[in-house]
Amino acid sequence: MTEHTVSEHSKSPLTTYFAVWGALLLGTFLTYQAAKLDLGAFNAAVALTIATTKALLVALFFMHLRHASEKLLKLVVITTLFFLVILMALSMADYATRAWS
Amino acid sequence: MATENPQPERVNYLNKEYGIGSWLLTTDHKRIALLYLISITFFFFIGGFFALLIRLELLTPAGDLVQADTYNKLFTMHGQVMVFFFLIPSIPAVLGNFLVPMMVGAKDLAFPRINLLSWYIYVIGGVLMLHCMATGGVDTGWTFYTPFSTAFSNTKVIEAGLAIFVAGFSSILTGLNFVVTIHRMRAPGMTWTRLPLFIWAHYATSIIQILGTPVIAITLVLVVAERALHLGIFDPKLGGDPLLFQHLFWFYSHPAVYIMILPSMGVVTEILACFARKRIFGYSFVALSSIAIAVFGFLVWAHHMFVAGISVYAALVFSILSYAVAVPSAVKVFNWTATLYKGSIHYDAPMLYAFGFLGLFTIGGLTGLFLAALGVNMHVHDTYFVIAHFHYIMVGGAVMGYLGGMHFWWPKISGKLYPEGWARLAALIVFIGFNLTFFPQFILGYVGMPRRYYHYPPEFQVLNVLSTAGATILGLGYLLPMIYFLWSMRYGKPAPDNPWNAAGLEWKTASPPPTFNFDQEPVVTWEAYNYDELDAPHREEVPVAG
Amino acid sequence: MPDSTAAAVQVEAHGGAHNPALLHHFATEEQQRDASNLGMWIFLGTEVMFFGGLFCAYLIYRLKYFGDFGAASKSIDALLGGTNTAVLICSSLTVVLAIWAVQTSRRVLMIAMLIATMLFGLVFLGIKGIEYRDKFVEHHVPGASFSFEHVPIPGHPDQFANPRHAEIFFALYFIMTGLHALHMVVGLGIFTWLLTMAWKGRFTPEYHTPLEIGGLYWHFVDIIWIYLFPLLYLIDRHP
Amino acid sequence: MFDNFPLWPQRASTMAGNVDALYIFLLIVSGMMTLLIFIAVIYFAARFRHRRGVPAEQVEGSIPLELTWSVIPFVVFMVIFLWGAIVFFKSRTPPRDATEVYVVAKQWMWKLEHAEGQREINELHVPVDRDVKLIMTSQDVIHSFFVPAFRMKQDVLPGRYTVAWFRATKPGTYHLFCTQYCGTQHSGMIGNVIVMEPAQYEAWMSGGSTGPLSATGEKIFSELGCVTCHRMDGQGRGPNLQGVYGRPVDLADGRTVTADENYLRECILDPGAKRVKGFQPIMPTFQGLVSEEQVNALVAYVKSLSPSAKSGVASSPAMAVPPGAGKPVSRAPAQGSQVQ
Repeated sequence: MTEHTVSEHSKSPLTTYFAVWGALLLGTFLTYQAAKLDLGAFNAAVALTIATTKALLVALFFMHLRHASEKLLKLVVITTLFFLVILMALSMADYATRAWS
Repeated sequence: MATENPQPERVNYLNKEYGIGSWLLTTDHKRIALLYLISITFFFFIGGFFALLIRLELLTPAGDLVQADTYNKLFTMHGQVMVFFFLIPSIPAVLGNFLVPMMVGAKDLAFPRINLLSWYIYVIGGVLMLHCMATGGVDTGWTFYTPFSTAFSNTKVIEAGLAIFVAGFSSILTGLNFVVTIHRMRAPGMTWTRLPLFIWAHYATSIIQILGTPVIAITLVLVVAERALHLGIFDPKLGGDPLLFQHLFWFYSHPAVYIMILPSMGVVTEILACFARKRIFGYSFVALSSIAIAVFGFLVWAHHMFVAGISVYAALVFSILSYAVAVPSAVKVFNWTATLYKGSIHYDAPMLYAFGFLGLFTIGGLTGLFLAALGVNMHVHDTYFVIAHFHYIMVGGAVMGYLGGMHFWWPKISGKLYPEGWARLAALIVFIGFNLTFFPQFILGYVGMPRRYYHYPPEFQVLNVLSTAGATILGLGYLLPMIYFLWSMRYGKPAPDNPWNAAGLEWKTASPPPTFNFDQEPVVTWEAYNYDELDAPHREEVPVAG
Repeated sequence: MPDSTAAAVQVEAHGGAHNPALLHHFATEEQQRDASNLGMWIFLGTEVMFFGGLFCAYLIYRLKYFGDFGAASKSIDALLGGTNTAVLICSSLTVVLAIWAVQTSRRVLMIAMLIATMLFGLVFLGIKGIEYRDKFVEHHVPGASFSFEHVPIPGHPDQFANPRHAEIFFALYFIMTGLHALHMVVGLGIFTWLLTMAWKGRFTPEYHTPLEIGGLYWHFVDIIWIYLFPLLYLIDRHP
Repeated sequence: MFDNFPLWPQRASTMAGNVDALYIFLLIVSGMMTLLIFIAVIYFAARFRHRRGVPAEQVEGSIPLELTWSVIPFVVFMVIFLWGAIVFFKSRTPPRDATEVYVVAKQWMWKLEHAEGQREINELHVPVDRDVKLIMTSQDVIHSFFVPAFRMKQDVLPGRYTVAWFRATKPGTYHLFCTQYCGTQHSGMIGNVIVMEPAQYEAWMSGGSTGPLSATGEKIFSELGCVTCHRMDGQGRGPNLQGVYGRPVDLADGRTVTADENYLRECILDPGAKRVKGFQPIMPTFQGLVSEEQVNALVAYVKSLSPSAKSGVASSPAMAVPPGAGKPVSRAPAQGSQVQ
């Protein structure tokens, strides 16, 4: 029902681990380089996209969220992120429409 | 009543071990519940004492009983103590702690040691709060509004902030324990749709505790850091925005109201079903409305800020969302009322409290409509109308539910019966005292008396006198249960296992329960609130009569 | 609701050998493991919201004082921050390797990986310390001695950043990275405990829940940093 | 009802009727809902009280009923929301040609300055039947300007302006309360709003002024040397301020903002934040160099340079204000009862 060991799901988790590790390092390098380019408003978008990709890699593979056959853990993550987005979005609903000094 | 107590001297959680150590190092959720009961009762009476002083000061228009600064500290610490050290832990940490494992058929909460830890964290927070009071107190209002709290108040803001910061983690851990217990520890056959609605209410409460409390924690960290290190995050003089504090503060503190009221709704649901001998009308709607309240409760916080200087558009958004959260509350009230229909209604003390809850929560909820209406809000905001409204919810609602639950489960908790006559009298006194205290405040508010006023124009006096008179009665009403509960521990009649012939796993074990709750692991084969089956033996008598 | 399985677990109760680590109130090891796992994930949810308040404050001020934040951000050494990111990523790898090692009964490798994780953690804190010292020397620590005069705003060489707004950036910088560092210290404490447990041979391929739970925490702290790095160090770096 | 037992606040502004109407509607709606529930509960409790041998009849839920009592309240709630929103919107949209009063709150007093130059403390004299716009800021903590008889409340924040307006309908003396807790003497931060007949008001206005606020602002403007850069001929190193108020301004960072009071204020105190396109960032900040009152005067002056967008002085009926007369007679706070 739940994951016993990762090896049940993939024959050689080490390959996955090192691949993810490499991808994370690459992402770090990319985000560092991308910041040096002038992309206007897209600088933040690129940085956040890379960061989110990295965070997803860590969560899915290192924290085994991908193999958690139970949907409950995913639900916990999604619920949390939902309320985090609510906090920011509804605060911004005020700030973005307010002419404030 | 159905079950006789076969062996009065059975080993139970109370008499299994003796000595201070067996209590302070216990991991038994029932003992921890009692530890919480003692500590929150202590803080309830501290907070109540402050309230009484506030009401006495407001007896006359002039400021004559205490100094202005003292008065400001009184209402601040009344709020902080009552909100963070009484109301938020009240039902979850006492009744929830005691009942959640039993109701789902578990031996204990999922993390018993974390449960004990949460009580110690609460105590540390409480001691910090007491230390703050003893060394001068704090005068910011329980809301800590910046920049007053960070740059102007010269009282113990940091101490109070830390106390509440610490106490918050006890609340988080309780909620975490509940969610894991409800997911992982249910007895065989205890499906989600067989759970008592008390459990659903606590599940919803836990979501708020887990996801809301950390935000107030970090906000208090910012306030403390800003005050100690003169940062400028909330200080307009240094480029910050004081409204950001209000956003972050109310992001927790509005849902916190639901931490107080949702468990109380759960209690009342249990009581109504038991004393009407009925299944709850619309079980799934009542269950889902709890979750809906928890979720929508997070979307409405800025209705505390309509006149604070937020944008008009944001005010519109938050106003409409506030009405969204009113719908599930209304659904609950209608379902409770419908549950009474064709019931077989008993008038025992817990039921009287439940009736009281129903009436007071209805008024409290409906006056919430006034406050969510932008046009009226700009008149009644920060007046006594608000005070009356949230006391109807938090005292009329939450405390009525808490007292009802204490009476309902007292035989299970203590193994003794409380004196029914006194209990009914107390319920009546509390109900009358409460209304006399807070109803005049609605009028006061609409007439225009602002909150947190130490002296006031003389035309407000008559209403204030009424309110103070009510508070005296209310105080008496709260003292009574404490006296007869204590009395019953020694002199009360031994309680049978199921004195109310109630449904629910907690009544299927001994009173008081053994340490691991059940002598045999329960297997659930029935639906929740199967009162028709419980009352079936009585039905067999009917053919004789007719 | 997603799990209707927990109840079923108890039916098959008390099967198999009793693990001494199985607590009395759980029916099976699996139930205990699932409970701990869920508990940790929920706790991480709490942590997300804890940092979330800061991210919210950051978002609002960054939009409001974009130029000033860019100038302030540029004064931090992004190379140190980038190195630290890499260090944490490596430590996350060693954590999963440690868990893999215990699952495949490689005790020595597990202990080595745990030690490596802690070493990476210490390196991270060391680099963080260097960064803090630099900020202190440059008077960029908010407070009485704070100074951020005549620093041009990136892209607007003719305009200086407003020191008070830069101070808000540094206040957020120190609180966010400081809280993150505090979590690292707590993580090091947890790993010291895990290491002693591992040393005593308490972890087996069947039972190593504490290691998994501790690992989850460590990875979470890594994720927070993955966001802190671009948000604090890389606001406006282009020449 | 009775002097010392009021059940309803006085009604002395155009807004009061709107708010009261909604309030009464809410009272009726919630009163009906309360009655419905109370009667149902009491009737059920009595009708279905326990009788020996009469068991409860199990009634399962009913989806049509659940939908009914979800949808009907929701519709009612939406009506309340819309009504409330309309009332709110009106009260948040000051009329264009309102008389302006600058309010500076501080622990624990209200300082009010009319556009015509009269200064008052804890008292505000206004004419009946004329729109009055309050431009408010605080010197220290958050306060809130509340006149129950006008059903008007707005928090007063440090570091920015908040705006409120009213149109008094009945002469009299009305309470002014601070409703945002602000420290020791919070409950002492009260005053009176005195609504006067136009003639009386003219008479009152004829005393106690040091000249219109915009004139004070003009003086400060030249004293601080603002004129050297902000020249009227458009040749200065700073933007020409003529006609700028109420217009959109292109900023150096590409954004466009409307030059409202808050923008003018920010430009004085933090000139770098929203610099006008095409100008160098050379203006120094005046944070800490000018008081809130001086900022108000400067803002009033800049506004007076935009006759089209209207500022208080420019288009209000010319009120010759002889200089030199003393401060208007300050009256002891009345007991909250109406004057007439």
